[in-house]
Amino acid sequence: MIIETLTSPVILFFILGFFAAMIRSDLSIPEPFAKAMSIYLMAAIGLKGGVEVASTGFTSELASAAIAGVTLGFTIPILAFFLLRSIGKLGAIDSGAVAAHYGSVSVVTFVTAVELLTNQGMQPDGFMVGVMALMETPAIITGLLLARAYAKRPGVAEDAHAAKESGSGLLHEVLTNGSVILLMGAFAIGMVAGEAGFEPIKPLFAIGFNGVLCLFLLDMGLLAARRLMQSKKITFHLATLAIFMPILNGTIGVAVGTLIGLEPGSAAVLGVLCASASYIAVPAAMRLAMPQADPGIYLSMSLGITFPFNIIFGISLFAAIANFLG
Amino acid sequence: MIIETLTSPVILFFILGFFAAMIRSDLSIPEPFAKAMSIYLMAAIGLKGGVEVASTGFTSELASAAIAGVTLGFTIPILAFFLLRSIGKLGAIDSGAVAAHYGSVSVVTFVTAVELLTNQGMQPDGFMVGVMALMETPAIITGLLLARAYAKRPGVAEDAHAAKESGSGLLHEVLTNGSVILLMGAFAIGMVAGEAGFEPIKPLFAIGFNGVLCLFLLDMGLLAARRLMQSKKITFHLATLAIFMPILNGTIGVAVGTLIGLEPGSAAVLGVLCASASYIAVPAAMRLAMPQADPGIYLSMSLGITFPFNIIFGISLFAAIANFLG
Amino acid sequence: MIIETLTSPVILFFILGFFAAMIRSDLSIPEPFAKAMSIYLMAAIGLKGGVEVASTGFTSELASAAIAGVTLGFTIPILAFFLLRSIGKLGAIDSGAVAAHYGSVSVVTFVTAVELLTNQGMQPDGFMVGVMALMETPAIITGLLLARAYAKRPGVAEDAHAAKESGSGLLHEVLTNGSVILLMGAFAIGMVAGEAGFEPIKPLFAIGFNGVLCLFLLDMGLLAARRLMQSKKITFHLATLAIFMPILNGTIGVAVGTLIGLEPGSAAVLGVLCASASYIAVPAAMRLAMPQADPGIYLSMSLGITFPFNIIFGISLFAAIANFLG
Amino acid sequence: MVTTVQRKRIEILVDTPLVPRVIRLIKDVDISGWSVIKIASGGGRDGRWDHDEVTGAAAKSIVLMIANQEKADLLADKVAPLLESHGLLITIGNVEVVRGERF
Amino acid sequence: MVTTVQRKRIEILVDTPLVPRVIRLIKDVDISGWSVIKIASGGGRDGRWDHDEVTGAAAKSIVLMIANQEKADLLADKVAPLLESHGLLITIGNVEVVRGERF
Amino acid sequence: MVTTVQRKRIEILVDTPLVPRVIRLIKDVDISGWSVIKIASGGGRDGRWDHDEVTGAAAKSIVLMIANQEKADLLADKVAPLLESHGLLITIGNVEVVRGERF
Ligand SMILES: Nc1ncnc2c1ncn2[C@@H]1O[C@H](COP(=O)(O)O)[C@@H](O)[C@H]1O
Ligand SMILES: Nc1ncnc2c1ncn2[C@@H]1O[C@H](COP(=O)(O)O)[C@@H](O)[C@H]1O
Ligand SMILES: Nc1ncnc2c1ncn2[C@@H]1O[C@H](COP(=O)(O)O)[C@@H](O)[C@H]1O
Ligand code: NA
Ligand code: NA
Ligand code: NA
Repeated sequence: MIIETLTSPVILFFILGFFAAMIRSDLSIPEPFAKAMSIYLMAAIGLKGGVEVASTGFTSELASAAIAGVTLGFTIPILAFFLLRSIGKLGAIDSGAVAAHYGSVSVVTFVTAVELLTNQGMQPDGFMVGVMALMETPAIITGLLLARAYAKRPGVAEDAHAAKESGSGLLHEVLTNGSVILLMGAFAIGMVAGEAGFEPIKPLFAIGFNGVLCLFLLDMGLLAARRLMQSKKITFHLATLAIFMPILNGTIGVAVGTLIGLEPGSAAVLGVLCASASYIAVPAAMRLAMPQADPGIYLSMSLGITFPFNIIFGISLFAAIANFLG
Repeated sequence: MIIETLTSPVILFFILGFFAAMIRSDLSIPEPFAKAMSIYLMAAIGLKGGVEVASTGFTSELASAAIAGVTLGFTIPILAFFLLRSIGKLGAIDSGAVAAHYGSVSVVTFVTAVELLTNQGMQPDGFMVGVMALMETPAIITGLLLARAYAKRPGVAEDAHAAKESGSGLLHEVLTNGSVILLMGAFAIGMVAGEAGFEPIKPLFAIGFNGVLCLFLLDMGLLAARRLMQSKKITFHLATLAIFMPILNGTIGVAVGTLIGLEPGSAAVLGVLCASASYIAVPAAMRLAMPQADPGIYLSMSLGITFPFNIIFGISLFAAIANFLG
Repeated sequence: MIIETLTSPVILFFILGFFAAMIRSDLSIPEPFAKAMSIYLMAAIGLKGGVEVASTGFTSELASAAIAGVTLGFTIPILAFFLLRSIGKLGAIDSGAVAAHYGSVSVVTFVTAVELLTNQGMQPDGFMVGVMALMETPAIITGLLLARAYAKRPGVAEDAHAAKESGSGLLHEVLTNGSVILLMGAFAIGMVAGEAGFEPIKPLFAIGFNGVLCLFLLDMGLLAARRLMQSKKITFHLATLAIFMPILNGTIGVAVGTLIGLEPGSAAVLGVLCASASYIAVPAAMRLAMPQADPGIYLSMSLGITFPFNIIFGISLFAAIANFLG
Repeated sequence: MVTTVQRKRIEILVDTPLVPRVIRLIKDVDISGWSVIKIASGGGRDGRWDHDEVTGAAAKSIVLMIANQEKADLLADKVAPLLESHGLLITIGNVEVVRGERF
Repeated sequence: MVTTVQRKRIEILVDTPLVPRVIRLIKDVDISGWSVIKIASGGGRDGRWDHDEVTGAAAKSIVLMIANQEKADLLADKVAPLLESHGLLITIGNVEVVRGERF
Repeated sequence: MVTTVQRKRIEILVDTPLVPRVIRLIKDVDISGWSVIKIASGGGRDGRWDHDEVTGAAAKSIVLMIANQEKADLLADKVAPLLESHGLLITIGNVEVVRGERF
């Protein structure tokens, strides 16, 4: 599958963006257009997932996938936290922040995985969109709790104070996060509208999807490579972890997915969700809740290393593991 | 029809946006993307209207609808002005400004009405796009004249002076207003190109239309709710007027439309045009021509209350009245 | 063909934009949206060209067109430079800057030409996209060398110094220019993906193309007319040159294309490339390499005069010449 | 070392639709140029306001100018009557500029 | 000629996600209003940074306020403890304003 | 009360394509950081100019820096020769900053 992956236009546009940034081209996608594409992609996958669940109905698989996803979202950061402290030599604050990123998910990695898997005849279930939305935020809570529990320096006490002060603010942000609302909302609209109601809006949301994904991945390639080139603080240990953690988390995800009885396609996607690291919802939350944590570390790891790794290798790897286990 | 309305994705996205803003989610649509969508929507409806008129030719219905629309655009603000002064307890300046909004039209309300009516088998005539474009600006003139005639305070004299100074500027703005030019221009292009010329550009402008409308209404839901939550100056009387005026004006519009012999679909749309209040062309013109008028009042009423009312209830109501009368 | 051109929606939208700006309408397209459309258009034509070359293979025609294009890119500025100095009465710096614009190409003029020619049954070869990408930058080098060779004033020595200082910077910019990378990259992706790989992304890139071109030309019409109205420094001689140079260069291009054995469609497009003047890549490079050159001159000529001339008359003219010679 | 002279740095905060009117005043007092900066969001006595709207009516901008004392005073006089009715805000600060004869 | 009074022009450069926290401080010291300007790109000790990202986490803004001396001092005191941990930057300059009683 | 020190607030108005060149000068004089703000539109001796173009060649930006007197003078010297040919505009004002040792 890796070769088919590498000749798919979607992946090739990502590589083009990565390459352009590496040779320091001035190619860039206007930020509002990139945000517009991400809104479009989230609305589209939410709708498609909802329409599919409308026709299959709520199944026990759906329920177990949701529970598994949330549980993994809460627990993966614990594993990540201790790896980051011991092997990565990061302090408690930075470890907590990075761990939160790896426990959460990357929407674009998910979307790309669904596209590639569908092309390989391993179409994941529609409800996995809902699982993804559920997995966006639990890790933020675990990451914060770990950071507070282990951070002992005075600066951190102060931080803990500020964080508590804005505690309710954070909880609110976690629950009303724009991408969660949009994904869940579009999912619900898809369920209410069903196949028939989806028909008139299908042209935009279904037919244009792949092409928009190409242009969005072009931008993500540019951003990932630029982030990678700016990352002065990434040690060899951290770079290694940024590849090892997705492999580990992804394998756990596929295994759990297979155990709870998901089809290989859905199990692979659960693996991809576990392997992927957030670079939208979590960074913003971390900047607010733990301003001392260094964005140079968490963005470089999640966006600069883990994201390209998953797009180019990870998805194929978890598909292979899912096929092997399933 | 109200139930069909409430399960249409177009309306559901509006409700999603409204809901997201109400729970203070940070979901937002980048402004340039929203403007791009409104340009797309105006170009698309202009083109479609023009292509349709190209095939039906100029009819007497078209002429009477145009005359009725312009006349209503000039006169509705008079009615609104006295309601706002007497019941709404607003001063002359604010009454004139708000009245101008209610005499003008909301493009999105129009577009949504056309979509919903077409789905119900009540397709309006293509020339109604032209009528809408003609109705965008007359109310600005009536609103200004009323404000000047009734405002007696010194501050207003000064204003009248400034307004006269920029009088030609305003007239120019009214006639060259971007959305009027775009609507009329696209309408003319549709007429020149006809069915055959429209064919190569149809995929973008016809097929994608409904989906774009969904995303645009998502944004309008966010804006309407945020505006509503900020509106500290809206008294109970003003809020009531913001619902009563569209019902009154819309009913008048449907009645006039039926009287001049329009089909029920077109009569309903004429009602929607009368009921809807501008929140693009007129606010900008008012800020320029009557800077003393309070934007907090006119935007809250037109965008925060009347717009959601029309989208969710008004369109169905005027369709029902048109069917009853027609 | 000129009449068919003038009833094509693509051209009519350009005229609408031009007209709106002329009557000083406030109609405007948000800049990020315009940039997004240009990225889309470049990705789409790159892909389509690549897919076509993937099926036809590398031919000797392709090689000769590429060599001819690059050679014309290097030499046309020489001709232009001396015309600008003698007839246009411009100094060496400004002449070099303007010459660089006319030796380079306008992507939108190319795209519009391909559309119009295809509609007339004169479809150009897919590889012409590659030729266009190759022609974007050579003229920058010629223009700079000419300016340095002929400029004698002290101010220019200083400039030459600054330019040398940033010489490697400029070369880098020329080679990694965003639009060149995107065109070439999309071309390569199209070649790797082929017909089969292009299939899933075809809906966005092929079906929506014409419609997006309409909206983009609407914006270009606005920009061209606004630029024209601001151009206080354009003398009658310069304005004449801005029409004469494209006719001359375009005729040379068609003749060369016919001589090297291109089909009439491709020869016409080579003429259009020679006739068109850059208003994206070159202005930015000139601002950097020759800051003394006056943007008011080169933008007014290339964007304000030559661009509309080519869109409305030039394309038809070069098509006629190509048919006559071919 | 280059010589600098003191000039005034004037900022006028204004609703975006009114920017053309401010520019007319600027030209009246013969100030040589201006630059407009978009305000992304803000808040005042009316509470929090967010500029995130299709309707540009609530957008705000800063018009920035460099000018000499005399022209700055003239402009302040011209702008003063509009401050209340148009909701403007004008600030004048001191800056050193190179090539001050241009302003 | 209009009378002007001296007020403080305060700029706080801050990560965009932290703007709401700065605004809370502004309200605490009862400053009447603020305006937010987006930073397009920048660089500092960490090297060049470009704001061109979907993830808004690295975006920066300037919060601009006009206030009297007393409120400016209060705000500086409030902001000082956050400067290090939140990576803020605060500058206070003098400007003349018309209708100074509003600030 | 926190202690503040006086520093220079430097603004350079420049064509956006030339921003990288200005940043090179900033690094030459060892100023610790800079922020870039986009100009939305403007006008000068050449008349009204509107930044609303696909071609970024006519776009303008402000590069904003906080630095001490010495570095500000050095920068002004470096920038001066480019003012005419590159159409730059530089202003230097006084501001109070907290944690001034950083600049
Ligand atoms: N006095 C000024 N104050 C502020 N900005 C100015 C001033 N003069 C010129 N500018 C800016 O510099 C640009 C070029 O001006 P000029 O070089 O005079 O054509 C204008 O578009 C403005 O954005
Ligand atoms: N003291 C202030 N400093 C900076 N900006 C202000 C200030 N007061 C008001 N503003 C700006 O002016 C707008 C309107 O304020 P107001 O007239 O008080 O409702 C606000 O949204 C802010 O953008
Ligand atoms: N001296 C300065 N003047 C203006 N902006 C600065 C300065 N130093 C830092 N910045 C801004 O603050 C951001 C972070 O700087 P730093 O904390 O040094 O990494 C930079 O990207 C700039 O936008
Ligand atoms: Na994960
Ligand atoms: Na109305
Ligand atoms: Na050319």
